Amino acid sequence: MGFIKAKYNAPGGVHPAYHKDLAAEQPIVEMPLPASLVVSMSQHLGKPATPTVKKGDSVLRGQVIGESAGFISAAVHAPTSGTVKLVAPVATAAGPQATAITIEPDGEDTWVEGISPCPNWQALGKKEIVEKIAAAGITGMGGAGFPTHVKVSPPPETEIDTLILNGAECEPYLTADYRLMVEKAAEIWQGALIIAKALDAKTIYVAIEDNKPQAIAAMQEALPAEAGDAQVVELKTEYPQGAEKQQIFAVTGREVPAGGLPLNVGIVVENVGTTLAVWDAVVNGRPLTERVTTVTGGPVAKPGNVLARLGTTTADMVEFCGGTSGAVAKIISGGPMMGFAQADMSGPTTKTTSGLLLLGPESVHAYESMPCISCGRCVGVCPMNLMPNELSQFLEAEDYETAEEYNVMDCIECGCCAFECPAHRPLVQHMRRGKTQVMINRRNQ
Amino acid sequence: MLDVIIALVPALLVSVTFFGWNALRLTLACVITCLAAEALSRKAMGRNLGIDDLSAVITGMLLAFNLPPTLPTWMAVVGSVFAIVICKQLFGGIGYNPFNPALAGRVMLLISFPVFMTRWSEWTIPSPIGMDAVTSATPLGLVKTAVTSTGALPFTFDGATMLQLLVGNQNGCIGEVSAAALLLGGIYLLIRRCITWHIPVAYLATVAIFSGILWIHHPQQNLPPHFHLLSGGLMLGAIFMATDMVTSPVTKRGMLVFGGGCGILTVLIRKWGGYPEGVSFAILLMNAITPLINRATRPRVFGAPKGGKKQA
Amino acid sequence: MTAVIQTAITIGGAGLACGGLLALAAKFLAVEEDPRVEEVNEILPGANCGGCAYAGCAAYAEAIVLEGAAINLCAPGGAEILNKLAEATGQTAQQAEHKVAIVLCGGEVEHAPRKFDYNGVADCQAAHSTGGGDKACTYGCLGYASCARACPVGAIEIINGIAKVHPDLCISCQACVKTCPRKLIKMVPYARKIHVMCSSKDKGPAVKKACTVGCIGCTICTKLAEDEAIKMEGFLAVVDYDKDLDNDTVIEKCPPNCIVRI
Amino acid sequence: MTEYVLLIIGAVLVNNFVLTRFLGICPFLGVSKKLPTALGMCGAVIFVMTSASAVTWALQHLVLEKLGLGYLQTIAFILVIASFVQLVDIAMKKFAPPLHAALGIFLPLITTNCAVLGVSVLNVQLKYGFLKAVVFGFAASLGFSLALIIYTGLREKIDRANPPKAFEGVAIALVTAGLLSLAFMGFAGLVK
Repeated sequence: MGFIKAKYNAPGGVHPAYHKDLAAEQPIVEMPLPASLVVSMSQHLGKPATPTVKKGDSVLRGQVIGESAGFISAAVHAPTSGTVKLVAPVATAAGPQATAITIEPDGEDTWVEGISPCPNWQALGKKEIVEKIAAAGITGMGGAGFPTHVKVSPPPETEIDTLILNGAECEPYLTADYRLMVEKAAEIWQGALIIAKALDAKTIYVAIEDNKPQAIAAMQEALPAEAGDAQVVELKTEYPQGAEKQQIFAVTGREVPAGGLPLNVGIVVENVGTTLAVWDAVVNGRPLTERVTTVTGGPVAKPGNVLARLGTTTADMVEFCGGTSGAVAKIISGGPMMGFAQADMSGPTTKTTSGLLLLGPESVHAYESMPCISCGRCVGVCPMNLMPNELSQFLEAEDYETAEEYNVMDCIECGCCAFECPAHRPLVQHMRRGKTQVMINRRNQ
Repeated sequence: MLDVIIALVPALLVSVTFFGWNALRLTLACVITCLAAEALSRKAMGRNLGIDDLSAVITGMLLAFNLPPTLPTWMAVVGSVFAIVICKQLFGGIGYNPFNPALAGRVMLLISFPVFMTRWSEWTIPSPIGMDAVTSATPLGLVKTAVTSTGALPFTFDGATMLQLLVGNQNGCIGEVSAAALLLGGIYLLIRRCITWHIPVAYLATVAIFSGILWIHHPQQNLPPHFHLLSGGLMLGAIFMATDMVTSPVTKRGMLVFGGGCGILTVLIRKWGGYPEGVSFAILLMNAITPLINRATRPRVFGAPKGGKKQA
Repeated sequence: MTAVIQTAITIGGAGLACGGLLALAAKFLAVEEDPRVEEVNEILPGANCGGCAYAGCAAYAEAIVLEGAAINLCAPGGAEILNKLAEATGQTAQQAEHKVAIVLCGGEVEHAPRKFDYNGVADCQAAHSTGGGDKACTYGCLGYASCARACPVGAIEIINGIAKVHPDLCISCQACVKTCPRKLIKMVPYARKIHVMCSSKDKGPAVKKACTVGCIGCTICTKLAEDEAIKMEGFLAVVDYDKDLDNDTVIEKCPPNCIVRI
Repeated sequence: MTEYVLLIIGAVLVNNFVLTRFLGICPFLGVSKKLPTALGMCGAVIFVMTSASAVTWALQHLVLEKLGLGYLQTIAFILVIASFVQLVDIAMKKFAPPLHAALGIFLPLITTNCAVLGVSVLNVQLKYGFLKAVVFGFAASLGFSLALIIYTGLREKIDRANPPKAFEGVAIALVTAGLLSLAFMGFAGLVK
């Protein structure tokens, strides 16, 4: 009942060593308040929020400290009560600078007033649900960080019939979503029903890879009656099953048009973490101030899944997990395939930090990239059916028009080609460089 | 790259057993010259040495396998220098050359030194009537001269001759004589995933079908398909030369088209061309067409309209 | 004698026939085109360098004739092309000042440490978008030679870690200005020789951590330079190139000696 | 009929005008940057070569030989070819301006293209009848187009190569053309 195997499988895909065993069995542990929190204004896709507090102000937990600055943007709330120490630019995980508010917690963790829980959310209309989500500053927590209130209120003429909960978590090492599904299955289903109501979606699917049997069992068991013919869909374990377009195809067989959005085929995909945050926002009325992040990797003494306030620095998180045992050669915010390497441990976690990965010297290699010998392995594994070998040679010769002709804009930067390339060519960086330049050229035209 | 060298060892052993010191002499000359040429040209171009990727060794061995046993050493050296310097390093080293260096080297030698490149040692054909005919031409050479002059086949292709071709007791270039040794190497490469089956299978199938049609249409003037499969440089070309990743298409469909094209051209040249053996020319011509094949067989982008333009 | 006549008649006849055919074709398939555009296009150097911000000389010619674009935008052309353009279009010729490009960053390898070792594509835009660039200073020149590759005349060279423009080679086509992801390259008058080699907007202490020759905003130079030739923009000293600045005390007195004469 | 087929195979594969007779090399090198431009060039060359070989044959046999002015052959041929090229130039400017801009200087260059003049002179030397001359002209232009299309595919690959400084640009293009003609020598003897 409520369980099917995925009938389709997207093209390409690779099987990296998953190393999930490091943190998979560790239950979610709440982290006490650290010494200081660095809350970045750019925790989402779109324009960074504009700060509404200045140095010296005292704030309460859940108080808006950054207003949404436009349609595609999201509000930022104080993760705890305390005083604002500094408002200054800080590097985000991806690299560019964004203003960040440093708060020194006062330890009381008092909530701002005006938190209005609403247990029987069924009485709420679609508009109220979207407003509550927007007020809570919920964004996609899988990694992209697209503001959820925008995703949940598609343009009127589009007709959404299916909601897919993305529980694939195909990125190696990361187990945050897995633990959420095992421990909070019922609440996630409630969140799903809320989103489905906002979208008028008829069927709900939960897509989980078959290397997470307990998660499948937990979600199947917690399936509520009012979810109707909702199904838990078991996907073949393959990276990148978690990519939106590939997951939609695997679950429903529909192909999102290249350059288009999932809503063009009547589907919205929402991460299980985001769904839980929606439940928390609508039912408990609490804005998004904390999230579960997997802190894992060889050098981490006690890898685990940590429920930490937004803005906790990497150093504090690693300290909470027993500090580092052995040399650290690389610090990655996110997973090894799509995460961003960090220069040091000072970076704060944000709404989109699903993992903090520390790698020892033995698993970090600096390669000298060789010319491409057209072996075609990257063409075989590209989930978007592109030709990474030709694209990387065009981009190496700085020929951006032909790269655009060969669909560089459809690249989802999943990293399969670079993972597979025997000549260790920086393929994903070529694609990213190409996409930036094509967008610059389009703007200059 | 090491796997390719291991796959070539069986053919090397067979060639040493049949042609003795000549085979060793040529192979060593080619390999050493290729390595030296690559090292010197990389230094001259101020690039990293890069000979540790063993691609020069493979080019040397493959070029040697395409040479007749009695070829003077200096010609082998000239061929190797041409293959490495002109056909590969001039384009910027591994990965940039449009043509297979070993093949281009062999074709250059064939056209520059036609006499030396077509002088073979003795071998006997065990004819069914008991009288072994001694000749100094390759099976294909014999067929070409006989068919063009007398219009009849020079020998009947029966079990005994087939076994000869399989084992390698025949005339020809040092590496191409034994089909069995080459097939052994090919299977090793398939297991080690250095090559995919698409090009060799497509190539051999097209040759078999095309020569089969000719054979059925005109049995007196054409030899059966399995003769064409086992003779000349086909096995060496299909398994080792055509599957060179740098100069062959990237997509699976492209590889099938490439193999088919090579097959048609090989039989075309063997049947009507001026040269007895068409494998080298066929593969070189298909190398030239590979960029167009790559362009034509691009996979449909995920999400692009079916059957429509490739991009959205 | 008859052979000469015969030749003349034959070839002359064939020529006349072809000429007639072409005349007919030219009439029926005529494509109207403004002759002045062709004339202006002839005057322009034809380097298609884009310095005039048009897609090439032909596009600039059309812009001049049809849209009345300014005629002094052709930097490589210099004075004599400007005068010819003035005659052709009947406009007055005011000489545009000869400007050259300069990279406002002095943070060479030994002055500006790197915060992580970057093992990716050797391109400034690629390095800049990987973790915000591998240089400790988030404003400084990364030295991956994107501007050098973009320069049509090879006037830019990477000298121990940062890009340097040779003023005499620069044809002021501004290709490098567009390429630099950190917008460090400015067009400055050729005559001006003294420059503040820094573009960092950070405060003094932050700059000191990132680079030993960065401008720490101590404002000494603004006081020494006569009639405000150097002004402070936030914590960064910026030269006002309209004013002629030529005193060496500014160079000696700058604590991190960030001001140089090129 | 087979005689014409053999003639076409002979002109396209065996003695290809560009790769074996080495005629018409400058448009071959100049236009082979991008495939669309190359295809445009093939169209122009096919039209000009076929019609030029027809008209030059007529001019030679009906006019020059009748009047004993055989020695005027080259001038007369160039005159006719030039006017055909001018005709194509005007027509293309009217109907396909982007292609006309892309071809640029290489379109009028067909006038002095030795392949076009070559086919006209060969028609006369080999004493072909009218129909044979036209078929030979058409076959020669097909050979030119085949070589140009294959070569354009190669050029797009080697433009991305990084040869040593001295060999960048046309030098490496000529080396590739040499290797391509080496491959085409395989067709030698295909047609007696």
